[in-house]
Amino acid sequence: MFFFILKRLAQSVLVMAIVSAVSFSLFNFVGDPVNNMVGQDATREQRLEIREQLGLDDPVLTQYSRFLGNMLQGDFGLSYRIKRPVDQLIFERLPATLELVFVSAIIALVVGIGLGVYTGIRRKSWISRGILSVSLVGVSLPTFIIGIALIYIFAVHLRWLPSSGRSGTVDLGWWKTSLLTVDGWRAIILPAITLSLFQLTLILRLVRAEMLEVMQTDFIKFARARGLSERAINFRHALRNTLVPVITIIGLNIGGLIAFSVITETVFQWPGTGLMFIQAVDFVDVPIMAAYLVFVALLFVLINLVVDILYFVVDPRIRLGN
Amino acid sequence: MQFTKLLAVSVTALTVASPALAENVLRWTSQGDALTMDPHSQNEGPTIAMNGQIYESLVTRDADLVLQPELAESWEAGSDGWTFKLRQGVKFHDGSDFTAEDVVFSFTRANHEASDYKEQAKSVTSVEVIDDYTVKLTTDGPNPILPNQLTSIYMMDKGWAEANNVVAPQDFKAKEETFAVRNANGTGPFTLVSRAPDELTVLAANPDWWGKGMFPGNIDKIEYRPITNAATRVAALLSGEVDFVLDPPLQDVKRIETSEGLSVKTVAQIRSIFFGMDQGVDKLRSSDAEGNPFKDAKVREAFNLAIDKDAIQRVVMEGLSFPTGMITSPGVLGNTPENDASYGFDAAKAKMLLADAGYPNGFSIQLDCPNNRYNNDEKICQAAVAMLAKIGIKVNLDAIPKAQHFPKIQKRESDFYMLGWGVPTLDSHYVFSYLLDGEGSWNATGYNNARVNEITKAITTEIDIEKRTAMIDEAWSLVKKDMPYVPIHHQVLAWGLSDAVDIPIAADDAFRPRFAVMK
Amino acid sequence: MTELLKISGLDVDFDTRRGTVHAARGVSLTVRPGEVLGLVGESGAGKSTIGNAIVDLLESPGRVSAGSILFEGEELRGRSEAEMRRVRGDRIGMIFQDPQTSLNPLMTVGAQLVETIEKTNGKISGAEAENRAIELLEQVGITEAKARLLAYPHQFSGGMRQRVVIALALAGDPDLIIADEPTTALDVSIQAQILDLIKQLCRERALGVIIVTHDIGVIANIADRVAVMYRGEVVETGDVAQILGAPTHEYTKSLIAAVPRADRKLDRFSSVDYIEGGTTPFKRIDIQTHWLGESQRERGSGPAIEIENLDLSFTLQKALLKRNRKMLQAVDDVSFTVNEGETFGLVGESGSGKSTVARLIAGLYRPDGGQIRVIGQDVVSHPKSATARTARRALQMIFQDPYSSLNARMRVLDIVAEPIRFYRLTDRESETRKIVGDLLDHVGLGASAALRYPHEFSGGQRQRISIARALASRPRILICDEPTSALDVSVQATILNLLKDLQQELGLTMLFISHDLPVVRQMCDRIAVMRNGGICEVSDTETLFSAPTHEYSRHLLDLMPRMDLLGEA
Amino acid sequence: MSHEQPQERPQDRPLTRWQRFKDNDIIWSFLHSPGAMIAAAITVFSILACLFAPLIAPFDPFDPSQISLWDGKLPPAWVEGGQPQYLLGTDNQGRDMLSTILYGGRLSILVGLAAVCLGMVLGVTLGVISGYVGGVTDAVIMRIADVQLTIPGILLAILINGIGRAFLPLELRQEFAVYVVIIAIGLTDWPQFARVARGATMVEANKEYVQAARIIGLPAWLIMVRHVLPNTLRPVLVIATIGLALAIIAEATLSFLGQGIPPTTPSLGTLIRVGNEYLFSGLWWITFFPAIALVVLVFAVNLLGDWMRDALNPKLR
Repeated sequence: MFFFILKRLAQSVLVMAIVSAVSFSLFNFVGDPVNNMVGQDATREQRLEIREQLGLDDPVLTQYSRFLGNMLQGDFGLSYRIKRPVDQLIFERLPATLELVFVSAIIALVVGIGLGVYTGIRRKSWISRGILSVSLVGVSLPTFIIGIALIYIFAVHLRWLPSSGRSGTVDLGWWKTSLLTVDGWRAIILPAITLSLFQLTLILRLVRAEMLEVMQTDFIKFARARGLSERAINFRHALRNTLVPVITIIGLNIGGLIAFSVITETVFQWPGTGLMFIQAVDFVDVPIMAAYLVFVALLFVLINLVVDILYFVVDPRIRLGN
Repeated sequence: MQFTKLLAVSVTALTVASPALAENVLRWTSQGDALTMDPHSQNEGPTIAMNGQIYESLVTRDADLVLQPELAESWEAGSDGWTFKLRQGVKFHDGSDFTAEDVVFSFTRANHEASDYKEQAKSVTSVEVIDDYTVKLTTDGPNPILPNQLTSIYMMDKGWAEANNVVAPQDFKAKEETFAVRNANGTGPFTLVSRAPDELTVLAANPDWWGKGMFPGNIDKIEYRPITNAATRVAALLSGEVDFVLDPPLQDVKRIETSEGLSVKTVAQIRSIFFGMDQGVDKLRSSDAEGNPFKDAKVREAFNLAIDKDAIQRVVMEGLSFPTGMITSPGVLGNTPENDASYGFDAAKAKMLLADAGYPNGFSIQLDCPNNRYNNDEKICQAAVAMLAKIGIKVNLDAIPKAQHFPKIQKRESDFYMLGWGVPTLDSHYVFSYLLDGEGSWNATGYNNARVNEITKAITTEIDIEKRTAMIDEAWSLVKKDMPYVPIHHQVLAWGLSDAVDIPIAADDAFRPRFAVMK
Repeated sequence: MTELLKISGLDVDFDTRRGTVHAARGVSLTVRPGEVLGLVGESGAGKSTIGNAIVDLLESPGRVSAGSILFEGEELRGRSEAEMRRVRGDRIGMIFQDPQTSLNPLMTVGAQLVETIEKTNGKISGAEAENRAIELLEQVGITEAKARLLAYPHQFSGGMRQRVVIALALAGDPDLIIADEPTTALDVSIQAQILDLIKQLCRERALGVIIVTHDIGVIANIADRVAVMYRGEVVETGDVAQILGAPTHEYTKSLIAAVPRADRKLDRFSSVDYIEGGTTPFKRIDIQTHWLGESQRERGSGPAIEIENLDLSFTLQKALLKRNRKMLQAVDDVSFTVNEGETFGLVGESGSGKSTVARLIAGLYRPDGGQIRVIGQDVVSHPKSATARTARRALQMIFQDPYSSLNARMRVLDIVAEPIRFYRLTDRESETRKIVGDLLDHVGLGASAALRYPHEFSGGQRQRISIARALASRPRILICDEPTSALDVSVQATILNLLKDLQQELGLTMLFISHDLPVVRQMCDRIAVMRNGGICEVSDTETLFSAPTHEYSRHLLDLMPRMDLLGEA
Repeated sequence: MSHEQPQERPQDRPLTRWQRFKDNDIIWSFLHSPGAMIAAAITVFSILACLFAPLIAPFDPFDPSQISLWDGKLPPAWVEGGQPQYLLGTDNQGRDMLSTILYGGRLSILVGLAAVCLGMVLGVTLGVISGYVGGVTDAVIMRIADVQLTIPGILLAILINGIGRAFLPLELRQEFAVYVVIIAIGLTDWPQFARVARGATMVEANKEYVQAARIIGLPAWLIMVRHVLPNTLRPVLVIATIGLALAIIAEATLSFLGQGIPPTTPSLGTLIRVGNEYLFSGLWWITFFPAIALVVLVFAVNLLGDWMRDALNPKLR
């Protein structure tokens, strides 16, 4: 167990090193960083001074190690555009994104697995076929179209729910949550559904496929031959075995949620990190882009680490060795 | 079925919303958030607008853009500057008094190397304290329009700035954010309660404001939530989440007007939209034509005639624009009906002119266009592309965010570009010095007319208003003939409002909460 | 004695897109308590279908279309799913082929047992159920049963797992056990134990047992009575001695004749009409004048293969520290010599390293240490050298799995012609095609097979394609790695005959790898017995069978199915 | 043992190509699955309609000289105020919606196909090499894929696109916008293909026909190309079909975010982005028709991919 996690950690560190190198190179390749920092009318001397201050004339490796050092302390410098520390900006906006992703993940997992199991068991029923067809439409709908449609229907037309933004936040000091008030929940419903829909359908289809696959296995046949009840076969035997491969994919899917939160946050003006990223791209605000990249990679790596450990917990074959 | 019922119940429960507060809360939105709360750091629309609710300047304009006293009660011109009498008994939000020292400090700060307001403040060479409530602003020469230039130079508290180590605006060398970026201490009608950039900024009425009772406004609290996406912004108004949208897209104006409980206010804006053509370079960068066709006035005229400004007004702008023949709006000193008349639309003649100039088959060129700055900016450019195509000009459109567009113009790197120009001073000098003077910092056309340059210089010091106006007219006539630009239209401002609130619309697009009334 | 199960006139149909397949037609069987009925047949005979039909677990789209299944006097056909669920496990237990996949990998053995016990015994306390589970495990011969309850299936060996499966089948105290190929996936030594266990349980509990199998050896060991199935029909039923010793039906006769004899060596298996490809209607080529025969002229007289002190280990589990690594010594100091023109057998159970040795010789693996010389050439030190390559070309291999050993995306022509084209063994494409046609004729497929794809052929036919491909590079040495173990016994006989013929005609040297001692006895001149990567004994075939020197060889020979019931063919 | 193999079919003479084609399980399943046939019909129809847009479309929306601004914002022909020559109405620039959608769809499909091809070629090549060669090569390639997977595709596409635009000289930007989008999407796609191809390769490489080829003495590259590659293509094909749907969505999303194809030569995503601005003003057709076109297109491709996955999975048949 210990070595397993250690090995995973080592891999994660490697991945982070490469990602940080990529994000470091952003600084150097996307335009001249000095140009991005000074006004149009800065003199040549000023530019040289800044170059020197930033150490841009040092060898690349020195610069990279400095970047790494700063990064490890959470220091990504100041945003070119709003001149504030990037780490602060990210942490201010992190709760919004994480809460959105969290709620979406719950929706996607609960509904996705539930319907997946249903359609996997009742393979031939009309409801299953209906769900499957709808799910295929779900995979075919770009997130932004879903968002626009939901806003149009529920906010503009029916006026049930707010069209955008995050409201009803409660500041817990270290975390600004919108999950404690009715207003907050009202605001999160539409974006969360929008964000979850695509992943939900993916999970649904995956669970179903795995379920069907497991249903074909010998041990299910043997369980049948022992006369076990449908319930026991479906849930105790089939579902649990289905979950092993599903967990991996779910890890990736939660990562996908983080990625697609960029779109959802844009459509719903959700004040999270994704919205900040897309604005940063518009303004070529490299420090934010670089930090966001590292941050997303870190989340991904963490999620995958958790998934690996879950894997370990769920599957005795890995846990106990062969 | 039970589930459906449950869903319905829970949705109903959620929809019974809460804000039933007694106070008047104005929730509004526009496209962009202020970049910083530092009043001297960024000379940029939303930043000025936001800071203008907290900070105040010596002189301000009312909704009709007439100069009004704000922190100065009166002012008069002298031979080498202006003397301002300050309002007495004004307090900053932290309780300290506003005095002449603060004026001196604020001008010094606005003139600091890191300030973005140097252009407005630079003619003030020194500020003298006459007494606690009198200051003299010495200028580098006679400056007839100095008060016009001061409307966005906000006054800061010297003591607060020193205590918080923000005596200078944050500059690009800074490695850390300064205190003033997220904290504000002004004299204005509203105080900063909380600020989450790009998310939500909450302002509360300042109970100790000097102007209490002098203005009709009755807003207790302002919640500002920027919404970048235009459709989302309108959706917020339509769904009742905000009371006021500063910048609804024009195509939605009709929808807002016809919606129950919503209305639209429009006013001609002091901002003109036009295309610039670079006649300065010897070879156009993006064109397949030999040399620079724009050097030939016929080509410039052809461009002017090829663009159907009426079609743009009707279809692209939903009628919300005034087609024009000059690059500054009515209301600005120098705009005359003759010069304001459009060049008209005559594609056949344009084609002929091109042929005369030696381009019977036209040529190709890149049009640089912002996509997030002006009303329907990108769409106007697209329409122009189609119109120019009809006279054989193949236009490649590059529509990009303003942050990348403007540097191209300032660096004079664009052959053909869209620009809009507002005139906060309401005086043509602001247009000449930036856009028409051969050295003008936003003049990327390479237009360099000696007489225009001369007039630009002369009117800075000419105090005889009649003479000055005549000179301005002369310059505009020259420009009308030389056609360095293709004027399109003057923008019309449209604000979307809920019926619960009444806000006077102003041609400078500034939201003046002190006049806002909630019913 | 009353009949426990009486099946009469059973028809099972599978509706497929190519029409209805009658998997069983008019099948009638009876099983009495305390009796083991062997249901024997080759693949496609419909024997598993019968087992599944009894407990109504036919896979879609199978259905019972006629006949009756009387179990303890009650009709099972047409029962509802709920009623059948009470029959399954409670009254009829099933055992499947592969113990690796029959158990839920995520549940402990105890949990699976307890679950089944609770289902079949109605109200029972947890502790009672657990006691019963321990009891069951002990009955099937698992020691330390209490501790093993908490173990997961993967922590058991294959044989142990099959014991667990049997325990599960017994949990409901059924009257009838249907065992579908219960030992096919197991090694011979374990196979015998499991069969003994089943037989013992049958006797002790007076169970009725149906053993479904393709293996005549299993039948000979365990069955009291035998039903022989062929293409969905029961062609002959009788007691085991009669069926094996004096079969009456033509099919049974040919089937029995095709079983390799462990007790003596035959020249050829007698071909019987019932066997697919048993008679070769295609023309055979004259080796002396044919292109294929040219290689014979190069024939030398030294040893064809010499290996010395061969070592190879695999890493089972990687680890940073050496002591944490798990290694498997797959080949451990193996030396032997194969002489030109002889057939050399390598026998052993799975995991003994015999296939690995074959692959080492073929150059598919690189040894950790030791020497391999093919036709006198060192092929290890400089595997890419010209001499090593030439030597390797003289060596070809035939694999076990007829399905995966041919590239499904290539026509037979291209498969067989690949070595000819690659080495430019002919000058013209037309000649290549001619040779391929001849080869296919010669292996008994017919030249017209060239334009088809592998999936159009049956297992035995595919093995013939493999052989043709191997011959196409005119090898002097042929390595046959379990070439017939995936085939039905009758097909096996024809393939073995073909190999024998080819060896004689072409003077091939053959390295023959098999776990099946009777087959080895029929094929080989000399035999090496392998175990755990090492060689126990190398002897002449007849010496080995009559007087084995190594203890393990004796053990293996003892485990050979008793075939003394077989008559004289 | 359990599944009964029907008796051998008579094999008097080799089947013709067509017979073999029809007899193929996948084709058979296709001919007997109405969903798949409809999907294929829609896909083929949309692809053809889009590819031949220049021939079918009543107008050339990319030719600015054909556009008249005065015809802008006309509703579909059947709605009051619509004009018959503009069946689906016109957009805000006066472009015929039908033509714009056909041309836009063409661009979307081409971008999607090109991106998938790029991802596939790159991914399958690396995947097959990785799976066949193994060892250090495998480790390096798969670690790179891991890193790639760590950064979500759409983010990477935005990033590559942003960088591409910042990098490219102005005059090239317009011209290269499409290629930048293709590369951005294609590059984010390859690990998928690499993983699948690697997995399939590792399965295939252990199969005996590959060992037979090795024993014949074929060089590794030839074995990979001739033996392994064709046998890995089934799963790759499934991924490619689904990848095509995702790529079309990705392009639309990028364009919707304003990071993709510029509006002068709009793709479906760009059309939706532009149209979205008119959603509240009553000009529903500007966004509705492109959105429907996009969803139908992606849906058809997905349906095809879905069926293919089932058809190619022998266990579910």
